[in-house]
Amino acid sequence: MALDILYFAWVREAVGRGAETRDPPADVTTVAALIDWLRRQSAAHEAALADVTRLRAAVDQQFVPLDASIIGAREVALFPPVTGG
Amino acid sequence: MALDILYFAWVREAVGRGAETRDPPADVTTVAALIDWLRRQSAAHEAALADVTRLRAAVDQQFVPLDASIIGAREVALFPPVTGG
Amino acid sequence: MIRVILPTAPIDVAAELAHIEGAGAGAVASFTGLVRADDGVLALELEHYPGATDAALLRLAQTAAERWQLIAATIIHRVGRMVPGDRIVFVATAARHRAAALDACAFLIDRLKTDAPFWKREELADGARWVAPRAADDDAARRWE
Amino acid sequence: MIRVILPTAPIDVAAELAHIEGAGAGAVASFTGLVRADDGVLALELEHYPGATDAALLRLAQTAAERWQLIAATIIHRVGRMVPGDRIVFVATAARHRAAALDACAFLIDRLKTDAPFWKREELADGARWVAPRAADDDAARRWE
Repeated sequence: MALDILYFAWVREAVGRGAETRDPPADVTTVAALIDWLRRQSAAHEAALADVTRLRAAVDQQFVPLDASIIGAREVALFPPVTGG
Repeated sequence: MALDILYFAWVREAVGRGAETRDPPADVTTVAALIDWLRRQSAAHEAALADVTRLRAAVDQQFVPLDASIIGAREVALFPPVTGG
Repeated sequence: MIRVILPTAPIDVAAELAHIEGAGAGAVASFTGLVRADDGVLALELEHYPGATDAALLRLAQTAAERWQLIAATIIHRVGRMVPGDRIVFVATAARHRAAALDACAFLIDRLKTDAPFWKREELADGARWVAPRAADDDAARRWE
Repeated sequence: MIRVILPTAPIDVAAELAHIEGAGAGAVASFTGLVRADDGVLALELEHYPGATDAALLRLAQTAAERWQLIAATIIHRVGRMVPGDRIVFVATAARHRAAALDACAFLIDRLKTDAPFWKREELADGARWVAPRAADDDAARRWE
């Protein structure tokens, strides 16, 4: 099923785009599995998503841990730890 | 020796003036003794200064406890607990 | 009265303070974060997650409003490009008494550092870099738990 | 940069914030105390001890500046007659980081309640009364010892 994937900050720069729509296989059911799958899509993805300890995620705009489910999700965002304020 | 005595807030209202110059006897050496002596100067003083637990003091513009010395002081202020800010 | 804005234009603190003072509270606390002029930073770029940011700030303001019984709360976080001296963030709280206003203000700015999807990129003389999160920010945010 | 003023005219918080933001700090915290409109108070009269008040506020600001390494501190306490909605007191602190600015701001307003010679007199529909000190204010001031 089509999934909107968003990237922010240096993750966006490394992937080379801010958003893409992908259709991962049915066995990709968590954020962590999605990251693994995305890394195999291009060298830029591989470089951007290599170190999962530097990544945070949101599913349908809610912050979640990387083992969270993406089943039924419409939007997944991947980004570095936040640094606002 | 002439001493400027200042009153603030309801103490000022009860004494009936904001300032006066007095020459207390030499054996009046503390704020507490000064209060005792002032109470004998008029009915208004007696009423204003009757309850020492409601009084605070400053000697030469420094907050002090009532047992503080007034020897050599030029200015003593008597007032209720402060309520600023 | 909760007010959350993500402007690209400069933050008008005078107007914002007048607005929150108008809520009739006895105590208003505020915090303003500015781009520091003394770090060799030429410019600061604030990236955020549109939609998710607004929701996160609104949730934060509502949490503070309930916890401290605020009369009003304002969170304004600028996004886009800024230069030293510019205001990045402005938080204000209004309550009957000062302790509630002050604590809620500190809570909001601490949590904003960790709970809202903002990323800072600094432009320096020798290039640009993404600002790394500070462990102290996580500690500050956790003290409200 | 320490700034202490005891005006009889309204406090211009916009000008004061602009002034302290100009010190080049990364963090500015402020607190404004207002005459509450909801207590049946028609007017508030602020009496003070001229000379001693200025010295007490200056001492307070210097203590905070040293303890939190402030870049700037402002204390403005209005004196004389005010009406509901008017600002009674404005405190602002500027520091490199937010914790110092926020803590110093809370310290200043807590201590100002107990360490400076101000007395409030409220005018109500049924007459005027001198405001009694609150035990909570003493407790708040003591937490900084």
